[in-house]
Amino acid sequence: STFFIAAFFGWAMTRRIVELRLEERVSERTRIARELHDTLLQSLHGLMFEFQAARNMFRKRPEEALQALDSAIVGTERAIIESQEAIEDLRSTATAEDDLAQLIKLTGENFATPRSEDYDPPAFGLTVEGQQRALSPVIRDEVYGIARELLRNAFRHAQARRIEAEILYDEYQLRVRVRDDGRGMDPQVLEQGMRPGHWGLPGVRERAQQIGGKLDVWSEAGAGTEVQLSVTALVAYEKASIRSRFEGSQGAENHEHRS
Amino acid sequence: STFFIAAFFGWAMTRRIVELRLEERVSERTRIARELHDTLLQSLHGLMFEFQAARNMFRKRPEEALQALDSAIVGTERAIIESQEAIEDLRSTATAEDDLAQLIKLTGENFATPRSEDYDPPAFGLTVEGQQRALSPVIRDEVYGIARELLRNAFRHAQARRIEAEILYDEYQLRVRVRDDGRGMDPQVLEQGMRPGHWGLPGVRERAQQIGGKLDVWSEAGAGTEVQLSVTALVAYEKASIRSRFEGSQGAENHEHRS
Amino acid sequence: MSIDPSLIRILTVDDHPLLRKGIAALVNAEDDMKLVAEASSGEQAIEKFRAHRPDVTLMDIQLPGVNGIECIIQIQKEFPNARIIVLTTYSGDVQVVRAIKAGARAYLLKRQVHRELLETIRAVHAGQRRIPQEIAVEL
Ligand SMILES: Nc1ncnc2c1ncn2[C@@H]1O[C@H](COP(=O)(O)OP(=O)(O)OP(=O)(O)O)[C@@H](O)[C@H]1O
Ligand SMILES: Nc1ncnc2c1ncn2[C@@H]1O[C@H](COP(=O)(O)OP(=O)(O)OP(=O)(O)O)[C@@H](O)[C@H]1O
Ligand SMILES: [K+]
Ligand SMILES: [Mg+2]
Ligand SMILES: [Mg+2]
Ligand SMILES: [Mg+2]
Repeated sequence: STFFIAAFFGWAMTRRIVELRLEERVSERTRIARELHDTLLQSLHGLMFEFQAARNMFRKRPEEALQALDSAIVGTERAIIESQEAIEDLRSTATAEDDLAQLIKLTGENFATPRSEDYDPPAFGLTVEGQQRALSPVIRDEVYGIARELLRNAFRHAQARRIEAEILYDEYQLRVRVRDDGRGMDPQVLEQGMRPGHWGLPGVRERAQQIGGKLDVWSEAGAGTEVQLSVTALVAYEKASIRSRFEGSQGAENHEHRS
Repeated sequence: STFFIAAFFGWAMTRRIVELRLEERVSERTRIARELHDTLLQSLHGLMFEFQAARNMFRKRPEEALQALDSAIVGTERAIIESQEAIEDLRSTATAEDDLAQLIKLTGENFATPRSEDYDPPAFGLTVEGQQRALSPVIRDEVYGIARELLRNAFRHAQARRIEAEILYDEYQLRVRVRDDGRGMDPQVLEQGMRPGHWGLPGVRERAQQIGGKLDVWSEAGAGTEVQLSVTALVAYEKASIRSRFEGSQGAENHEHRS
Repeated sequence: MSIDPSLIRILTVDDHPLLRKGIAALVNAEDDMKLVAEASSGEQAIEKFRAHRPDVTLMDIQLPGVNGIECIIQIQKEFPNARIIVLTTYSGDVQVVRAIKAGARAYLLKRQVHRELLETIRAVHAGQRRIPQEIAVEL
């Protein structure tokens, strides 16, 4: 019967571990599901409307119908490429080589590109301070995920003239800041930490929590918003970059970059 | 120095836990990539062909073009509903009620339905052996995902006359087999386990690995292909179905089905 | 070039460009309708409404910034005769009830839009409401 108890406990533990892992999967799943929802599904809807338009004009205005059909086919091709890219992206997270600064820069510049004549987007700038360190890839992804949402929010909601991102590599912490000179966050949202039904900020907090990071939000009506993420060096930087601290290196210099 | 050791160990543990959780999230991304590949992307490809067909017939055979367009629009509606359901599923794991046999049967029959006059699809059959047990919902989803891709591949690539699926519920394992009497897998693909740029088979292997399942592939030129998935009972069957083993039940019978 | 006064003049509000493009194609294919403006956020919707005074507005509930509901409330306050149709992705969206309370005249699931939008636009333009039974009961 000892055997049975052991077997039972072993099984219960295994089960609990499996459950924990599943919880983790579920939260990641929900997050990605939201992103997919926002993009692919809406594209599919839009394409269907276009095909329906072609169908409606088919008899009376065949030339226009043909044009609508062609444009929808091109749209579908693009949607296929986009979803193939989404698949590649999902598969190759944690293997991508791009560095954090590069990712943030591209994202900010993309948001700052004018899309239509009647909308003049805010200017964007990135500064990097301290000696750049290799980030562990998963940390890079999470930090980038946070920065991307903060930038998206600043471009969408702040009505700012200028939006800035800052990356600070220091010995004890990695810090990333996103700030704008816009109208400031709605005080109620600031207090509650979220706007009901909107998942950007809760997502930011979840990501920060996942990597044991600290978030500080500062915002004032008419003066703008600044959010800072700090992640301790031990978690943020690649193992190799940390080990040097246990190997008697005294200075702040980073030996790995030479080897 | 005791303090330092403790701090170091504490940190090492925390780091390991964070890493485990992150690994899990990374693999979840891969999982979602698989879902996308298996659902939305396949639909988009299919729709594309239909719309393109409508476009090609537009001038010369307008009536047929109109029919193709209508059928493609209905197909898009279905794809939208499917991807909404997929997203809902991602949001709430384990809510579907359908059982594995039913899901596999519908999928196989769907693939075996003739789509055009000049293509006569292979016949499909499903057999179920052993006393059916309740599967844990996540397992059901993963096993179904595997079977679906294997069936799709058999219908697409095997040039078979007949395709069969088999589900075996036994006391120690759940087994699922998909076999065809077609031309067999390209030996190079068989050896490498994948065709570069194609993600169906890698997805199948990953799903199997996630649930600790075992995959056996057998294939011979001109004779066909068979793939078997085995999942141990402890993982595959619902808690209640397993606990009976600790409660002194001797026979292979499953008491839960009575209560 | 002056616009034919018998045309139903339409504003679409949605943050997704392909969706707006699809609706534009549907609406412009009709002889009795014209798309006069598009907006991709709540703030922009209010601006465009003031500038164009559309006969019918198609409004996505999920919008960045000022969301669809707040946007309907503001527009209705300023223009009590505004005729707004709300669009939503999921059935059972609790926000739909709030949108109708805020003054929306009709509601459509995005997956019904291609079949029912044009008829719904005409009905709402003619002064009707299109509110499903389940929701009417809740009000
Ligand atoms: N930089 C900012 N300036 C002003 N307001 C902001 C800023 N960032 C966020 N907000 C406010 O906080 C709210 C919540 O942000 P959150 O990212 O959670 O949702 P969202 O951006 O509205 O929608 P989504 O779910 O698509 O991200 C926003 O709706 C906005 O009102
Ligand atoms: N039952 C089968 N009979 C013959 N060949 C097969 C069979 N199943 C798979 N194959 C071969 O294995 C290859 C890889 O399969 P895989 O599912 O990974 O990719 P695919 O089906 O070509 O594309 P997709 O990425 O859309 O799934 C196929 O291209 C095909 O050549
Ligand atoms: K028109
Ligand atoms: Mg946001
Ligand atoms: Mg395949
Ligand atoms: Mg939207």
